[in-house]
Order: sequence, then structure tokens, then C-alpha cells
Amino acid sequence: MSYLQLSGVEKLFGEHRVIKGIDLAIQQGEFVVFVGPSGCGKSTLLRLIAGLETIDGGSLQLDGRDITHQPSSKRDLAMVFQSYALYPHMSVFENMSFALKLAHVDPAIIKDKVDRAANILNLTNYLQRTPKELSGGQRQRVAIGRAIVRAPKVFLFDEPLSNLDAALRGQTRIEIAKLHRDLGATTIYVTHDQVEAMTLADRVVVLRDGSIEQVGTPLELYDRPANQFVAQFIGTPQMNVVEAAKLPSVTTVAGVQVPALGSIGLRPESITLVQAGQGAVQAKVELIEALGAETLIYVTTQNGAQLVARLNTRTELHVGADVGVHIDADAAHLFDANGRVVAAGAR
Amino acid sequence: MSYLQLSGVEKLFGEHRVIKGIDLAIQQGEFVVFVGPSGCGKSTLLRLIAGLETIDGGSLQLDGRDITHQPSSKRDLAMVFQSYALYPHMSVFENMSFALKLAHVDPAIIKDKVDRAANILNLTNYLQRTPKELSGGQRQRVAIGRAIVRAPKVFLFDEPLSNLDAALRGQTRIEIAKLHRDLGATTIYVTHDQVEAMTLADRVVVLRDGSIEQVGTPLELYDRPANQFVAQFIGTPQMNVVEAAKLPSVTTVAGVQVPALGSIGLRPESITLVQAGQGAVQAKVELIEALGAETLIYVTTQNGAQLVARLNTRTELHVGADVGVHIDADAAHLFDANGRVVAAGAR
Amino acid sequence: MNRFIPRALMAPAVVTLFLWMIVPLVMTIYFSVIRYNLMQPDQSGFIGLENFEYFVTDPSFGTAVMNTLLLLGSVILITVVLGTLIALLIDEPFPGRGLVRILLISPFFVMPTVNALLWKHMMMNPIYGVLAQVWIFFGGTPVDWLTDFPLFSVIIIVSWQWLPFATLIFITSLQSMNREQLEASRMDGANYLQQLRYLYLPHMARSVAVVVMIEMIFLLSVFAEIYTTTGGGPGDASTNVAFLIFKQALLNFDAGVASAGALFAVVLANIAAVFLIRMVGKNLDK
Amino acid sequence: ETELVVATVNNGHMIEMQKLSKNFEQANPDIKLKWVTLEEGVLRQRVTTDIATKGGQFDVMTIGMYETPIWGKKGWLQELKTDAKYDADDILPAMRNGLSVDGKMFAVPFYGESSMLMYRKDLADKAGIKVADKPTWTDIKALAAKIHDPKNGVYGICLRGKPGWGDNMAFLTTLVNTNGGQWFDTSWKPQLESQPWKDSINFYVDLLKNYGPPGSSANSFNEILALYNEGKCGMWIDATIAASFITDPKQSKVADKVAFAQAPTAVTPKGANWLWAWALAIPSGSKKVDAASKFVTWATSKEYIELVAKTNGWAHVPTGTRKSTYANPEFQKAAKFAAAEKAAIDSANPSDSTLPKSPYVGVQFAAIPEFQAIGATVGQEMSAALAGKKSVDAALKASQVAAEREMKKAGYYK
Amino acid sequence: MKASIYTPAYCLRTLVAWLVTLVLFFPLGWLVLTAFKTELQAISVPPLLLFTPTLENFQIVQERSDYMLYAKNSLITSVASTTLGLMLAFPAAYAMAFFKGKYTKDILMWMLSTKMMPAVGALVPVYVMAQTSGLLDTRTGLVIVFTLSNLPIMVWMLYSYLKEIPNEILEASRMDGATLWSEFRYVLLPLTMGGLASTGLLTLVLSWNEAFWSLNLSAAKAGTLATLIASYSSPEGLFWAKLSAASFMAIGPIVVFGWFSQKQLVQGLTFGAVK
Ligand SMILES: Nc1ncnc2c1ncn2[C@@H]1O[C@H](COP(=O)(O)OP(=O)(O)OP(=O)(O)O)[C@@H](O)[C@H]1O
Ligand SMILES: Nc1ncnc2c1ncn2[C@@H]1O[C@H](COP(=O)(O)OP(=O)(O)OP(=O)(O)O)[C@@H](O)[C@H]1O
Ligand SMILES: [Mg+2]
Ligand SMILES: [Mg+2]
Repeated sequence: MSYLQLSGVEKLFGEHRVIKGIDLAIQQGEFVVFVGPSGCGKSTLLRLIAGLETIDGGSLQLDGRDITHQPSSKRDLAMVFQSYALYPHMSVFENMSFALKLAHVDPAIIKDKVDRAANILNLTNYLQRTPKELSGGQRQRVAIGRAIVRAPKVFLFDEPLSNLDAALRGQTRIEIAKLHRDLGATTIYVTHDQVEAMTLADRVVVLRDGSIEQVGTPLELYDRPANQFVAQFIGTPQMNVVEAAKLPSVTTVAGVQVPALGSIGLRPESITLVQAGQGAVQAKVELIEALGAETLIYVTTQNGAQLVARLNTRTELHVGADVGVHIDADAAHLFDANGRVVAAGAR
Repeated sequence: MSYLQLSGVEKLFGEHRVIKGIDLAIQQGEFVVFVGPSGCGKSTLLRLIAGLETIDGGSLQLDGRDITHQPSSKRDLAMVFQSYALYPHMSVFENMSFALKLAHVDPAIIKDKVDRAANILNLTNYLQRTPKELSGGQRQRVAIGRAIVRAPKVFLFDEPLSNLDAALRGQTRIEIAKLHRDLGATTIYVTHDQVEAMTLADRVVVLRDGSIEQVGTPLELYDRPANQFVAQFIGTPQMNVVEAAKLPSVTTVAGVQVPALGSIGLRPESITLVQAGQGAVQAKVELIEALGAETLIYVTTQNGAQLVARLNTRTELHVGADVGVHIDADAAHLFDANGRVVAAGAR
Repeated sequence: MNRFIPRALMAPAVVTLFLWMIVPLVMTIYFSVIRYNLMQPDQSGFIGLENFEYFVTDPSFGTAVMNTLLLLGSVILITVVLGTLIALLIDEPFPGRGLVRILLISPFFVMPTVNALLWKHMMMNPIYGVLAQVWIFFGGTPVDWLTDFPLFSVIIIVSWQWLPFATLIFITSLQSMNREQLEASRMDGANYLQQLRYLYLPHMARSVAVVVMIEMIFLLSVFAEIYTTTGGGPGDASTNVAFLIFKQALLNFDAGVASAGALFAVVLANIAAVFLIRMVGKNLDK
Repeated sequence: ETELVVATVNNGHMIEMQKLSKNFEQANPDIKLKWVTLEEGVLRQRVTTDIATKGGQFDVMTIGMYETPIWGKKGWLQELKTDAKYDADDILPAMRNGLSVDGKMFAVPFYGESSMLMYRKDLADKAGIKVADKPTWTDIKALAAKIHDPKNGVYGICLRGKPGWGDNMAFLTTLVNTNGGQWFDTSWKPQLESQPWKDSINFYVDLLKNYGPPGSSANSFNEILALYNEGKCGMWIDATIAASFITDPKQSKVADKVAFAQAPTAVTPKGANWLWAWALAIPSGSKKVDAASKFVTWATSKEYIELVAKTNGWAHVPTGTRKSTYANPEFQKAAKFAAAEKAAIDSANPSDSTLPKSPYVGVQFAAIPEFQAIGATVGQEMSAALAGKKSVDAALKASQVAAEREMKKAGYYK
Repeated sequence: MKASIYTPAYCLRTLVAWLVTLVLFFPLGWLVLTAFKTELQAISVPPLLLFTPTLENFQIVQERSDYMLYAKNSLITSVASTTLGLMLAFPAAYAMAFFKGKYTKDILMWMLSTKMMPAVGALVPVYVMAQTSGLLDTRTGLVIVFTLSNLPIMVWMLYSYLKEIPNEILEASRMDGATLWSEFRYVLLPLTMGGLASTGLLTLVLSWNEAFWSLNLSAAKAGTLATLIASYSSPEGLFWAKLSAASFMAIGPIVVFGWFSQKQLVQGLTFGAVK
């Protein structure tokens, strides 16, 4: 049996059905990431697991025990909040030891545990400071430390990095990954940033409007999205999705006929720009973003389709130039009128 | 003569010399980005130009006029603040028209100008709302709109995107780029996010500790950084910089002998992982980040040097695997003990 | 922006306040060193520190200082503690919360004299007062509040007036309590009392500071309530410094001694201020 | 048109005058009256501050028998000269003396009072005791013991206990006087620790403790009046003015059961009952002396008394000022306390009210500026003694110290 | 949560809250009741809860003293001193909040400390000053005194309020070409309306209830409602009902006003205590 089992979990806010019967099995030690657009219910689902909201339907089992109606203080989970929710008047040490203190753990043991966690998180020198004397990244680490110290059965993270700036976010992401590898703790992580999802997750759960769209490893989702929604949600820059009508040159993908009202999905890396006149389609360069190692080129085809191409080299092109677009139809995805995948190129 | 000319501009806060004699010439229509680590004086420099702080030394000339001691209301510049600084009690329309109203512009003309700006920024439907009824991205656009409407001589932006979430940031970045292309306005843009700097700037000014480290186009900075600081500041993931002693296999770069106490800089894309036993150095895989289109692999060499390699393909490697590292010494940078560039590989 | 403008803007308030303070102060200092009794205009002349000596050696002086501090301390304590409890009680919605708020706030708008008269006559009168009736109803002997517990009675009266103020500020403060912190503590296993101890109270520290500060300003010179109810007695049991000065200024018409007393009160206020504002100021600066 | 600002105390008679003053304004269309009606203590502070700083806010002041001689001597008040029609000789001599300095009248009495015993005839009868017309304190104590019946809500005796020189000290001074004591001896030394004081205060505390209502130390005129009207007091010694209230069936449940006698005496009858008048005066330097004197003479004239009688009945006229009032048969009929009141007033002599010779004027006070403060402090001490917060000796000792300080400060002696 | 909000704890809480409220409000309610009793009913034992209300007391009060004059004085003095106070306090608070100098905090503390001297101590000097300048018993005199004694609190409240306004908004307006006046008129003033309102409300209440100075510096012309009370606590005769009626009339307007404005008042009363 799985470690954490959600069966038909539902949540209503008034009339509004926010979580629509979620079934999900999470294994011990797994790192599961919930992604999805804003308002899709990621936080709510996490809070249901945490016991911060009451579950209106279905059940929740942790380690073989039914915890559907247990108060959160009894569930033995730890949560890291988006705003960190550090106790502002307590020192870092007090913040980290608060739960243990409430549980009447022996002070010597508390000190030991906190020191160990602080060591892991590089917080040893800051134990006496209060949160407002810390930088964003340090606060973040304290919030994590507060969770680690308790050695809970499951770690819950609700967008823990969204308050950090880009540089720090990248750095902390790596720290979290390492931490998970070292501690091997079961972790559920909410984010709407798909880079985080891709790099951290063992499995990614894509949510939309209170239901699960797809569950799988990051690369599964990248390569074999179940529908247009997942396809566009995963990967940056987004997958190019163009109405089939605008790309008449592509007729079959993996042996499947392109449906009339469907659309074709192309990752930026499966588009190559060639000399004007060559390639499947003709286009004009709209914008060039040279990032050093890679270059993103935004083009508009004669049919009005907007495409982004990713290059791993510099380009000689300039805005306004005419180019030909070569399409790697083998790597394309086909969606029907409802956005469901009909076929996907082999990768 | 240049359009905006800074000559030996200085700023003291109490005893603290925050801006240490900046000389910079900005041409009309140019998009200049200031980057640098937190606290290096980016905002201060911008505020000096804006007239929000008094200049303690040097002079400032705009369009041939000395504006060193003019109050900001007379300088004919427009600024977009990090926090947007929208007037919370005014509607979007009023926010955007405020400056014109103060200048006693004819209401009909005001309406016309605001409508045009709103149109460009997709704000037409929100003109009657107040800022708190808008999303972050929309507020951002209003702040920009407020600047556009005035058609000022120079646009100043102080980290305008840092309050937005990742997705929105990418999107707005592209909008700003397009806007600049359409309006052709002289723009000074402060950020500490180097992706923004790379994609937006005609020229990037790298600041450090109140002084200019280097000025150049984004790719100039990427390819020919003047020193280790700039090299590591530009590009993501950071350039690998390894003490020369830890990479004995690299002895000369572009014909220059590697200095004993210097270090070697390698962009992630100039490192290739090969089978164990092959390549210049042997290493162990520490972490793998598969982002779909590209893969980042963090390795530690036998000498203890930490390196990141960027792959444009998937990898079969897993954490802990032994690999050989092939180094493209032709693309390497050489720094002396003080971090100055001694030689750079041709690219 | 040059320095002139802020000064020009501050000037009207600072200058008028300065005059309002300095002119009476200089006059007070002047009066305090001369013989100046309104009833004996024929006696005058410089007498040095005699007025101070007279004021300070008043047999009631020590009691008055003690009573001032006691009144200040108790009212602050009562209003802060009860205010906190009430604020916590009505923090979450319940039927009629709006009305409760309005009723609770009312005493704050009552003028001190009315407040004192109301308590003295209608509540605390040992024969007709409502409290006496309540005591009798429960078979007790009515308490003669103003005689037997004069200072305590004054404390009750003043507290009643200031409780709404404290409650109001605390309610507002509680409403800004960070929900996520509360949730975090729930996950950490804290029960309500522990949340109270470790989260609510520390969160309210700043508002407590504000309440203490404002109340101190007003309570140091409580006068109307004492004058109307106990007249400072029995004996000097409920005489505070302000009342002692009143005795000199308006019963004795000795402006000299009254001025000396007022100066002393200023000193006392400043000691209290230094003591409290420093303590509280830390919280205010956050 | 002249506008007169009249400061007055908010007692019933004054409020009546305020109402009736419309008649005055009609008769004198060039004079307008503005009223400042204040509670006694506040009024005293206000007029004193004003007159002492020459504030000039009031054109007519209501002051008492305490202030008049002091202020008159200082020349702060306008001497009042009246015409024949006003008939100054009709004013009771005790009153006239009390409001004059060296034969010059500085205020005219609006109403006056002394103190007397008001007892419940029904209860005394039931106890089988006949109260003498001039009882002694020993008699009173015995009677109080007899009729004291707290179970049925009747207390033997009610006396003032609320601190204040015009409150408990007014009564206590008469008690001390009749016990042969005084405030100051001829060299202005306070006598608060003398035997008469000790005897009196011990007697008083003892009496009220045994036969008084609870909370006596907070009772003054009003509180006791309310108790008396509810039928809770067997006896009451207080201002004669009370008589008109407790005999008024509209307020009093015992209106038909009260009887009157002179204030009790002990060692000497001297100063056993007090003398007080609320009078109208004009500050010197006033620019509206003519209009003001027109008003004060109107308000204290015989015609005014008749006007009140006509409007409200004879039972409600201001008393204690004029012989003619007491001579009026209608008044005698309406006020059964008239005789007792007149006798009490006549027997009081502010200039000679103590057994040993005293340097001051006043029965229940000493007309010197320092007395207010001394009286207030001593009043507090006595109230503390009554409440049992202090022993009588300690309270008297503290009083003596305070009084000496005050007198020394004022320069009476080194 | 949805299951049943009427848990025992919830009911208990509601009950206790109402109980506490009623106890605390009782004295005031009793005052109002007493105002409608006759004097004998007012002191009856046991106290009457049910009785035939009478308006007699209000008539008496009105007959005896011109209520409208006092009310008018109260209204004029408190409104005028509030307005004047805001005019003085606002610029000062603005300067302190946006041009913070080395001594800003000290000036603020000093201002507050001026409020700690007992008014009685300054009575004689102030009385003499008022008299020499001819301000005794004038509304102008009272307005000046009220304004000055409330000024420190006003400056402090406005300061805490203004401090919360981001400097960047003002800078933005300067960049937009605003002069000091237009910055004030179009940006600062609208943004501080809330703070001004609640500061004004508090000052209004404090001025309305000010008793010491109004009693001592006014006589027949400028007396406010606070002085009206002083004529109803008579040492002769029964007066509770009349006193209650007079008190009711004196505090009625401000209490009702307070009820209506309490939301607004609370917002600014926090002195920046709540972030
Ligand atoms: N307490 C609540 N009462 C009513 N509706 C709520 C409540 N909390 C959340 N919702 C609604 O439930 C839906 C899901 O909200 P949730 O916070 O779980 O979204 P999310 O996926 O975390 O979004 P985000 O990425 O913006 O954090 C939203 O439509 C939201 O408006
Ligand atoms: N008003 C001020 N008074 C004193 N020091 C200041 C002031 N404003 C800025 N500084 C100091 O000047 C230096 C430069 O600050 P500045 O705000 O320009 O940095 P920045 O490059 O914009 O940093 P960030 O990326 O964090 O915004 C910092 O050391 C800062 O502490
Ligand atoms: Mg969320
Ligand atoms: Mg900055």
C-alpha cells in the first residue's frame, strides 16, 4: 500500500466545488509536486492534507492510518508556507524549536536537533537573530528548518520560493533538491513555476480547476503530455500550439492524419530557422532574445501563426528579416479540437 | 554629443560614498540597463538622474542642457517605480493623465493621449478601475502607461518587474522590448536580473560598489567580460570559475600561459561530459536538472572543482555516476589573481 | 528638496505648542519662587524654594505620589488585561457583534465628569446605588465603595472609561494577526492557550505599547474623577498629585505652591515618561 | 442695554429666582440677565479666581457668609447702600452683622439658615420620650439609642460625614463649640488637639457608629435628606432649610411626622447652631454697578418674597433674611418650622460663638482665607476617623499638623 | 466548518461576550433610564426597571438653562478647534514623516510630554493670560486652548498615518511635475483622508468632553455642555434624575456621533500600531 493515499477527496467552499474528487497515491520518500495555474486548488489540496481545512468528501490515509478527520496537530506533518509564517518575535532558534517545546521534548535533545538542522541549512550563525534581521533566503531556510527539526512523516511546501528573487530562487531550489536527497523524506510541493516542478519532482501532478489533468515524471509530462493544457503548461518557452489550418505543410504525425479542427504542438527546439525560401513555411522575425548560450527567436509565419524557435548558437538574424521555418514533424504533438492528444512524435 | 551625459557623478549618504564618480554617455533612443548586485547603487544612480536625490559631485547634461541641480519636476523624465507607486485613490485614467493635468494640457488632448497609451498597453477596458482592482501585471502596465503618456525625454525604470511572478515577468519583459522598439524612447532600466538585462539592453552597465565595472552590449559582456565579477554576473547558470591549480589539464588559453594563482572561467556550454576515463578531468555527477529542452549537470572533479555542464539533449547519466569532463579550452577565460581578464578564448 | 520646507511646515505647530508650553511654564517657574496667594495680594516677594519645600513636605505628598503611580499602574493593567480578553472574545464573528462593539465603545465618549457622577451616585452609593442593591440581593452587606475603597473605586471608574479605548485598539490589532502564523502553530501542535501565549500576545505588544503610552498621558493628570467622587479622601486615601495641586491652587488659592507642585508633576511625568516611553518606545519603533 | 452676568449656586431658591427674574427684566427693559449656575464648590472656585485676578467675568456674585467679611475687608466688594423702601433694618441682625465689615454692608442676604434638630415625633412618642425645646446632647444620645431599629430600616440619628469645610466641618464645629472648643486661640494657634475637640469627635464617631446609617462618611445634606424623606432617620441635625423639604408631602414620606427643636447643646449653648447666608454681592471695579445694585436689591427685597409667595405659595419663600417674613401670619401658617428657625438664627452670633475668646468671626468656620484649605483637610481627616480608617487621636493630630503648617505658611506666626 | 457552526464553544463565547458587554454598558444604560424617572423613582429601593417614563426632567433642564446655547458652544468650539488643530498638525506631521531628521523622534516625544502636566497647575498662568488678552468667556479662547491641548495627539496620530504612505508615491508625483501644493492637493490630501477623519473625530470627542478649561475659562457666553453638568449636581434637594437628564443631553450627541463614526475612528486610532 502507498504511504499517503488520497481517495476521492473533495472540498466545497460554500457552493463552490474547489476540489473535485482527487485520487492520488504517494509512496514513501517520494517528492511530488503539484503544479497548475493560479486558483486551480493547489493550496487548498495541500491544506486539506495538512488538516488546515476540513475534508468534505473522500478520505485520507497516512501510513495505514485514516487521518481524514484528525486535527492537524495530530497528523505529524510539517508545512512550509509561502510567506514562511515565521513567528516574528522569536529568534531563529525559538522558531525552529517551537514544535518540540510544545511537545515537551527535553531541552538538550531540542538543542541537538536544532543545531543539526541549522548545520544542514547553514543557519548556525543566525540562531540568535529574529526573522526580520534575516534576508529572504535565510528566512526561507528557517522555515524549512522548522519543518526538518520535527522529522515529520511528510513535508508540505506551499510555493516556498515565490517570495524570493530569481537568483536566490535558483539557488534555494538546488538546496531543496539536495536536502530531499539527503533526508529522503516524503515531500509534497506546490508551485506554479514549472521549472521548479521539472527540476525537483519525482512525479508531477498537474491540476486544473480542482481536478488532476495528468500525473507523471517531469520528462514524461514534457514528452508525452496528455493534452494541450499540460503541454503548454510544462516547458519554457511554452510549446508552440498552432491551429492545424495555419500549418498546412504538416499533414501526418507519427502516422496519424492531422484532424481538421485540431492543432499542432511544437516545442521551440523542434523548430529550426533556415534561409528564406527554404523550409516548410515562410516567416518574418519579430523579436530576438540572445541569452548568451541560447537564443530565442520569435517569428510570425505568412499564415499568421506565431512561433518561437530555440537556438543553441548565436544568430546573424535581425528583427524584420525573412526566414524559412523548418519543422521537425516527428517531434510534433497533435491535439484534437478538445485539446486532447491524438498523436505524439517519437522523441 | 551624447543625449544624456553623466560626468563624474558622486553621491554621499552621510560619510558613505555610494556613487563614486560615474561617467557615462547615453545616446538618444538607446536602451541602457544597469545591473549589479544588491546595494551596488543602481537605484541611487537612477534616482540621481531622476532628481529624487541631490547630486553631490559631477554634473548631468540632458539634450545639451545642464540639469544637475534642477528639481525633478522640471527634468522631463518619467520613472516607473519598483512598487509602481500608483496613486491608489485615482482611477487608471487619472493615474495616467495626472502629469498632463498638472501641465494644464487640454482635456481633449489628454483623453486622446491616454487612450492611445491604454490601447498600446491593453488597458482600455480598465481605465475606470482603481489600482487595487487590478492584477500585478496590469498595475505594472499602468505604471508604464503613466510614463508613456508624458512622452518624456528619458524613461527610467527601477526593477519594474521584480514584483511580478515568473510567468508574468517573462511576458512583460517581451512587452517592454516591443514598446521600446515602437516608441524608440531613450530608456534607462535598472534590474538585478541578468536575463532581463541580456534580452532588453542595447548596452548593459555593470555596477559594483558604486563604480562601473564594464559597459557594453549584452553579448560583448557575455563573450568578453572584463573581469571575473562581470563574467560570473552575466549568464545563467553562472560561468564556472575554477582555481587554475584544480584544472592542471588547461595550460594555455589563446596562447597565454595560465597564471599560477589565477583561475579559469568556463561557460556551462563549453563543458562536455564524456565517458569515464576519457576527457581532460574525471568527475562524479552531483545533481541533474532536466528541463526538457536542456539538461544541467552538476559534477565535482577529483580535484574538488565544482562544474556545471549544459546539455541540449537528454542524458542517460544519473547522480553518482563517474564521468569524464571534456573542456573546450578555446572558449575558456583566464583571470589573474585579482580577477582581471588576462586572456579569453575566441568565440 | 531643501531643508527649509520641512522646517517651515513644522513651524506653526512647533512654535504654538512651544509657546503654549513655555509661557505657562515660565510663568509657573516664576510663580513658584515668589509668594503668590490670590487671597493675599499684599504679600509678595521672592522666597526661593520655600514653595517647593512646602509642597514636598505636605504630609499627603508621599501618599499622593504613591496614589498617582498606583492609579496609573492599575488602570493600565486593568484596561490592558481586560481589553485583551474582551478583544479576544469578540475577535471572531458571533450574532450581534456589530452591536456589541457599539455598546462596548460607548463609555469612551462619556465626559469624565458625567462618568464620575454616574458611578458615584447611581452605581456606588451604599444605599441607593445599583451595586448596593446587587449586594443586598445576594444577601451581602452593601459596600460603601467611596469610603472603604476610595482609590480602588477611582480606579474602577477610570478603568471603565478607558477600557473601550484599549479594547478597540486590540481588536484592530488582532484583525491584522497573520493567519498563516496561526496555521503554522496549529501544525506545530499548539492549542489555543499556547497560541495565546506565544502568538497573540507577542503580536499585540505594539498595540499594548500604544495603549500604555496614550493612557499614561491622560492618566497622570486624572483630576475630575477624583474631585467629583471622593474629593481626595477619606483623609488623603485617594489624593493624587494633580489633586494635591488642585488643593493648593483652588482651595488655598496659593498660586506659588500650586506652581511648585505643577513643576514637580512635570518632573514626575518625565520620570514616568523616560521609564515607560523607553520601555514602550522600543516597541513603537518597530 | 446692560447685560449682567450673575454667578449663582444651584440651590432650589436660586433656581426659583432665575425663573422669576423675568419679572425683573420686564420691569427693567434696559437690563438683561445672564446666568452662570454652578454647583457650590465650583462656584466658589470660579468667583474667587475671578475676583482675585480681577477677571471681571461676573457682575453679580452669589457668595456666602464666609467670603463676605474677608473680601469686604480687602476692598474687593462694592459697598451696598440701600434706600428706605428696601428697609435694610428689616434684615435679621445676625445676618446683617455677618455680611458687614465695620458697619458697612458688602452683600445682601438672599436666604439664610441656621441649624436645628429635626426629629420624628412618631418614633419619639413610641419610645415614650418627650424631646425638650432645647435638648442636650446626652438626651439626644439616649433617644437615638431608643429609636435605633436598623432591622426595620430606621437609624437613630443621621449626621453629616462627607468631608468638606461646608459639609461635615460645619456640623462638627458647632459640636466643638458647644463642648467649649474653638479653631484658633487668640494667638492664632490651632486648637485641634484640645480636650473639647477630642471629646466632640469621639462622641460623634461613637454616636454614628452605634446609631447611624451605613456610609455616614459619605453623607452630606442631600444624602441625608433623601434618607430622611424615605423615613430612615430618627433624628437629623442640619440646616434649617431642610425643614421646608421634609415637610413637603410631595417629596417626603414622613412630612406629617416631623417636629423641630433647637440644636442640642453640651457645655455651653454658645455656637451650638450655625449661621449661614447665601448673599448677593457686586465686585468692586464693576462697570455696571447701578444695574447690578438694582438687581441685588430687587432679588432680596420684600417684594421679591411676596412675588415668590404669590407664585409658589408661602411655604416656598426664601427664609432667614427678613423679620417681616416671620411676622407674616400666612407664612407662619404655611411653615410650621418658622418659629424654631427664627429662634435658631437669632441665637447665633458669628462674632462671639466660642466659650474661650477667639480672634476670628464665624460660627461654623473662621473667616480667614486659609480656612478653606484647613477646613478641607481637617474634614478629610474627620471623615477618615468616622470611616474607621484612622483613630480619632491620629486624625486630630494630623489635622493639627496640617493647620499649623497652613497658618505658618500664611505668616500668622513664625 | 460547515457541519455545524453552533458548537458549544461558539454558543458559550457568544453568551459570555454579550454578558460582558451588558455589564460594561450597564452604567450608561442606567443613566439613560434614570433620566426618564421622577426623582423619587430614581432613588427608590429596590431600583425600578419598569416605570412610566417622564420627560419632566428634560423640560426642567431646558427651562433652567438654555440647552441650545451650550450645545451650540460645544459644537462650535469642538469643530473649530478640530479644524484649526488639523491645519496646524498636518504640515508638522507631514514634515516629520517625510523629512525625517535627527530630532524628529525627540520633537514628537517632547510634544507628547507637554500633555502630561496637570492642567490645574497651569490654571493661574493660563487664566491670567486669557484675561489680559480678553479671551475669558469667549469661544475663541476655548478654541485656542482645546486646539493646543490636543495638538500633540493630533500630530502623533497623523504622523503614524502619514508614515505608512510610501515615499515613492510622492516621488512619482514630483516626477509627474507636481509642485508642493499640487502634491499636497492631489496626492497627499486624498490619501490621508482616512487619517484626517479619524484624527478629527478623536479630537472632536476630546474637545467635546473637555471639562476643566471650559469650566474655568467660560462663564455665561462660551460655556460648553461640560459646564452644563456642573449646575445639576446640587447639594440641596434631590437631583439624580435631573442630573441624569442633563448628562444624557450633554453626552447624547457625542455618543451617537461616536457610534456612527466608530469604524472610521478605529482605523486611525491605531497610531500605526497595526501594520
Ligand atoms: N477560504 C476560502 N473560501 C472560499 N473560497 C476559497 C477559499 N480559499 C480558496 N478559495 C477558492 O478556491 C479556489 C482554489 O484556491 P487555491 O488557493 O487552492 O488556489 P491555488 O491553486 O493555490 O492558487 P495560487 O497559485 O494562486 O496560490 C480558488 O478559486 C479560490 O478562490
Ligand atoms: N537614503 C539612504 N540613506 C543612506 N544610505 C542609503 C540610502 N539609500 C541607499 N543607501 C545605501 O546606498 C547603497 C546603494 O543603495 P541602492 O538602493 O542604490 O542599491 P541597489 O543597487 O538599488 O540595490 P537593490 O538591488 O537591493 O535595490 C546601499 O549601501 C544603501 O544602503
Ligand atoms: Mg496557493
Ligand atoms: Mg534598488
